[in-house]
Amino acid sequence: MTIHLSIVLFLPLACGLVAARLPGRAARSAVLAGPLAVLAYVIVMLVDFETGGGLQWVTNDEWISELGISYKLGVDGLNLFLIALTAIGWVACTFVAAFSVVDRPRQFFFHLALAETAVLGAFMAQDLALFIVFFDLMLVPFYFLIGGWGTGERVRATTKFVIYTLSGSLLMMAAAIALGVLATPDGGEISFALSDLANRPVAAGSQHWIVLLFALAFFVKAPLFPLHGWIPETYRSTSIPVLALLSGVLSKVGVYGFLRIVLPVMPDGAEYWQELFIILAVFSILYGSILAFSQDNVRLVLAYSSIAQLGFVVLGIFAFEEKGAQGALFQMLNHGLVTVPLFLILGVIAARARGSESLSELGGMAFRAPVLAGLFLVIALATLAMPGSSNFVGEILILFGAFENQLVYGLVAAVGVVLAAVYMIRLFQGTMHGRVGPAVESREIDRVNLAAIAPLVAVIVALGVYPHFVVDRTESDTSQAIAKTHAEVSVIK
Amino acid sequence: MDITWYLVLSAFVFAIGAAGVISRRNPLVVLLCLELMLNAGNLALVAFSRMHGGEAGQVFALVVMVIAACEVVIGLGIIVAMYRNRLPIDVDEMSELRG
Amino acid sequence: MSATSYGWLVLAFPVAGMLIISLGWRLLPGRLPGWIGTAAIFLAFLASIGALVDLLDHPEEERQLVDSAWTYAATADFSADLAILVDPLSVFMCLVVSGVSFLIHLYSVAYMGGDRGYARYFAYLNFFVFSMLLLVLAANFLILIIGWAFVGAASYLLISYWYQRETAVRAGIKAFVINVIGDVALVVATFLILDHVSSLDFLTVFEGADRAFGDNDGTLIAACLLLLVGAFAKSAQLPLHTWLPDAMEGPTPVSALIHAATMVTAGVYLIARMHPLFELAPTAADVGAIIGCATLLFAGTVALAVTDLKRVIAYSTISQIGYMVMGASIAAYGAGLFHLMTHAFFKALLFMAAGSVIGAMAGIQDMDRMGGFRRAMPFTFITFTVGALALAGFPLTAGFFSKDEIIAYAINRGDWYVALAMLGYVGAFLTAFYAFRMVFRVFLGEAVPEARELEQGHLAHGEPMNPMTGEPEDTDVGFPGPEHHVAERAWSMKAAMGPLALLSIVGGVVAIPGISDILEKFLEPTFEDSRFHDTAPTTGAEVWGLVAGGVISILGIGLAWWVYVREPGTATRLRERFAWLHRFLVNKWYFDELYEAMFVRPAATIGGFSRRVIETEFVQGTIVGGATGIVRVGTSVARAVQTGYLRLYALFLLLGVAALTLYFLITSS
Amino acid sequence: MWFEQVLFFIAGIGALAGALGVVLLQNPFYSVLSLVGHLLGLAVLFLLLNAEFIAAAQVVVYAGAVMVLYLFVVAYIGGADEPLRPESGGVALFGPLFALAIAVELCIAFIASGLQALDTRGADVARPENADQFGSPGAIGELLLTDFLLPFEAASFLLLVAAVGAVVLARRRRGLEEPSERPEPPTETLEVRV
Repeated sequence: MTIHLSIVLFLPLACGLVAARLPGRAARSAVLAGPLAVLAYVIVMLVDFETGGGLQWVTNDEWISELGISYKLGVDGLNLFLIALTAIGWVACTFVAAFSVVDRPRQFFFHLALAETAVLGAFMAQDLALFIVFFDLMLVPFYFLIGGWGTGERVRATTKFVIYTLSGSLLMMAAAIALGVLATPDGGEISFALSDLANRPVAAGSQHWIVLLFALAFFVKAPLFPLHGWIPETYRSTSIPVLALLSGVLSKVGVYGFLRIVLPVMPDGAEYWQELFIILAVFSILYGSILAFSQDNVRLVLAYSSIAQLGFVVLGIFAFEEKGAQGALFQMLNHGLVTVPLFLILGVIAARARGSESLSELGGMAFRAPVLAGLFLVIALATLAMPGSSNFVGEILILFGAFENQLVYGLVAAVGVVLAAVYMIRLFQGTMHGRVGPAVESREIDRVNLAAIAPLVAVIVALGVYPHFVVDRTESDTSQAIAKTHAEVSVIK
Repeated sequence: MDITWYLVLSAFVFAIGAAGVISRRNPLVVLLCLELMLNAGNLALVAFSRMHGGEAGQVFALVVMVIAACEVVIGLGIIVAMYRNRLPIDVDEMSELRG
Repeated sequence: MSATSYGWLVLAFPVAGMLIISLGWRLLPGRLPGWIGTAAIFLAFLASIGALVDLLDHPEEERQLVDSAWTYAATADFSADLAILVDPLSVFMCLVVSGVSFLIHLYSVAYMGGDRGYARYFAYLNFFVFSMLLLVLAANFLILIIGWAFVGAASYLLISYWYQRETAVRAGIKAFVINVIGDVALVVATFLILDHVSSLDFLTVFEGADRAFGDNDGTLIAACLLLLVGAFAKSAQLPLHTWLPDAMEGPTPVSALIHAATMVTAGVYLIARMHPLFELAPTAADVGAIIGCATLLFAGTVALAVTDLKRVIAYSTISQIGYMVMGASIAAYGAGLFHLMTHAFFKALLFMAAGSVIGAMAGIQDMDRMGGFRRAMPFTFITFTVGALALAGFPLTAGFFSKDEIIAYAINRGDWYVALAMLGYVGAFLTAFYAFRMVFRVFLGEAVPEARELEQGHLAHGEPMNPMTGEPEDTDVGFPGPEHHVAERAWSMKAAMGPLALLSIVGGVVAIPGISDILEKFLEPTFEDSRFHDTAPTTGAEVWGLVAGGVISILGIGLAWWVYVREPGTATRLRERFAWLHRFLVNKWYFDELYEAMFVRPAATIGGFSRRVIETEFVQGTIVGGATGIVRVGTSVARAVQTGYLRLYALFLLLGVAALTLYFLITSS
Repeated sequence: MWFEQVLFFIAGIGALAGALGVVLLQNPFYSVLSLVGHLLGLAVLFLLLNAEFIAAAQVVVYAGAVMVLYLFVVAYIGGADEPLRPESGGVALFGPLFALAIAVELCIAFIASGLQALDTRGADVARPENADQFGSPGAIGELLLTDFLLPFEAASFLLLVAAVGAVVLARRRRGLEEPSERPEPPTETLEVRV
């Protein structure tokens, strides 16, 4: 029983509240203090983490005892690196935002801080009800951040975003309540703690529809085809630091839910839908990739590319195979680590092209901005899962996991790897290479963005050199997460 | 007399009051009809109180009277305010809350 | 120091060079980045020699050393270390790669002197060398794939080096995508092997392969064919060859190093490295041999017709790699690798000399506009001719021994392999012809203005043009830079070409039938487990093969002399007489057009279709529209109920009460 | 016992007639008077049910005070006749129909109820002489100040609030403000520049 996780969890919110009361200059440092402190804490956790030690730094308090809801937080291999990703992403994006012109900065940073608390909470929660509380809480700050500080059709985007996410999470809430009630044995106390739920299997028939409802919420968040309708507007009209977090970190919460909740608690339901989800994942990979290379708007290229990437993650999870799940978890971290700097770079690019984000108007920016081009190159290569990057390790594990039992789907997904090369190289060349675009003014990256992006690139490179750092720490918990599922070996094998 | 008779009477009074609330358009008369429905309730309360032989039902009836008085005061206040503002005294005209 | 320590040093020097140049480019003045890069590769070469010396100290059976730095990634049955394998094969490759790379770095120091991206160029080049060395030193499949993809990336970066050229950018993406196809094939092959052998380490896999797979096992054939796809993508074999001619958009030293001497031969290395697998799956090996043979003929015919100087050499590269792939696939490993080495020498030399000529032409690459450079650039003329002789397999040059040894092995296998050998001789004839077509058209004949100017000691300063599109070149980042002063002026270029010319002539001494077998002896520890180990052709047969090869080569050269020097109009007459054939060859057998129609355009169509139809109609229309439609219908119902009429509300209330009462009545009775 | 029965029927018919009068009479003034009659009838019924205090309160407070208030208001606003014209639409048709349905349902419920006590005259409420009789002011008052103190206080507080509310509502003031005079909420253009 420790209080550490609660401190990490509520530090950003506290700093956000403090910053909202402070005058301009001091507010900036207060705003940065929260994420930085969280990052420092997380680094200590990374060092201190006991590999294979199960759930650590557990906080378990009664919260609403009548409903069996407890305030239970904990860290294990499943969420350790996602928490780290959250910490890193928020530091980078808050940093960039703190040094740029923001309207109503206090409210903006307060919402940003609240969002960090919510995301951390969703990752740390070890109680289903608590998870749902934080899952829905994430929506609140992002609703304001997109609606209040977006551009263009922000109202429409916000409406769509909220309706999509909310309908997903409401269905999930209903499913969660049903799960809690159905799992309660006769005369037993109801409990939403995941460790209890895992030991109280629900009848297979109920698991089927409960898993489906959970999956709806998670697929909307990810997003996966065909639940990605909110993507284009939201990506087009969200401001860059917020979008970086939305795409880089938030999208992982849903798929993380599969590993944390669905597979350990409802293995039968997960098996029932395995084939469908794998087909959806594979289709998302192809569909997202194809759309990504036919888009002109740079944001949309990344939007659709993340559909494809998340498709890989879902494929890995539903392969029900150790390598696949391991790779999926790793790939969540990797995708977040590349997406955040990618969006920051897009912001830098747009600032050098009079705000234009159209590939047909961009180009030739590398000329006077070699550092920018170099950073972009490293990130772009990592994004397309260049062997030697940690993304490659994630992707190869996913593919191997998929090949193991679902060879055909795996092979189709492998085509997605080639397509990823096409759209990422196209994006890189379209902005950096070729003739100088009509609106482009080639200028080197500014110090603020450099200071935000360079450490991220360093982390990407470091993980590429030593990916086992992550794989080692996550291995035992991932195999635990999928231990109850049995893969159905497809016919062609 | 059996308690049933009182209750049946109360049911009919209640129904008459309800029909009046729906079919009359003068807010004053609508308020009167609400009084009818409340009184029907009162009658039933008192009848049940007699049946049980405890006075709690009668206390309830008293409380209902108080509420009826309050409702009358507010309702009449609204009607007077409407009249002052030269609004038509007709419940069908008061439909600004249309969705 | 042990051989593996030297192995790590081989990798460390290029990395250090790359890091110093790329992080410190702002601080390094003038040509210092070039010298740093060159020094790094030279040190890597020295370390390779160190590894060689140390390896030779070991007894023969202990010449396969593995050393692991740390666990790269391990989960479930997937386990790979960051490990290197130092054995004769990898040391041989290291020597060739670092040696040729060093000379080409040296050449580049001067050749790229006027370019604005000088430091970037050397950072990329060092990165390439590191990747190539990683590829050849890899001790397991994962590290091999990493090196494999890194060289692809380096090649991409260097092809698109002059990134404001549209053609360079397009060529870059083409090369990259085809290379990624190869990577994916390797990944799938790796899975098939891992699935059966449960290991990624080469030595463990090779040992366990016979137990895990039956003879000509279906899975193994699939795995080997996938390995071949990977090899073909990298080595530009049919049908994945289309990127290599386009890759000539890169600077000429890059063409020399990556797209001739080292990277493109990685496929041959792969087949040689995987020989225990290929020997278990002879069907796959036969496929490799046939495709290698087909490629050497195909590329040879195209090289006859193309007039772009660098592209002729590029097609000749494809053709020569066809020989190597054929050799490696018919178990003539030593011969294949021998040819790999000699080819690295003479092809790098040819490209360097061609670069010299192109520099003198201010960037023009079309042979139709060249001629008479013999007197203007005597050193280039000599070196180019030496390279062409070696390429043509002129007796006693390096290429003479290596190419004919492959053919001798093919004859020795008997059966239908003899047909391959005969086709190999046809290819050799074509090779001799087009090699000297270049020599005669560029260096002999009437001197063009640029050549005459150069004889006076001036450099031509024409309007720089893009050789592909003929558009004016953006000299800010494009060749030949704002000022060019190449054309064999700089000593470092000569210093690089000289040794290569020498090696192109005498490089054959390491394996002359009946006289020396240094190379085969050295490589033996790697290949001694081969089942064809004892079936080498006899010295007598090899000598006969050499005689035949020499005659064919001289015939080819003679024909070229007759067509281009003796009767200069012959080529034009032939072109007019066989116009359809010429068009077919000039258009490279229409492969580009075929792929355009088969893959590129359908992909674009699907993309457009997805965007216009699926995305708007289905996702936005049906799903989003359906959801909002339900909401809209729901709200309109709710709105219709909310009339604002008090009495209606009362009516609903009453209805509800009545219904509830009824419900209770019914349920209670 | 016939006396009680006769009294019940007279009072019951009076109450019903009064109720019908409230609904059916066109002039609000007569409606109010008819309600007074209804209330008096109810008061008699309360007496029959041994609820003396309620009956008294009914007559004094309800029929006396509250109805006077009604009459004042009717006189003030000039209760115009409201024609009971047949209306189009469902309200006129379904209103009485549903009301009738409820009455029928309730009757069925009462008559078919399993409550045995319904068919009696009620529990024995005889008490010793010296104690407060059932439904007497003393008994009710004791209850109000002991068991039901909180509802009692709440009711009085409610009355107070209602009184204040009535004053606020009826006080003279300017008419409703024109909507156009309200200031528009400022619309802000917001964006994050990076």
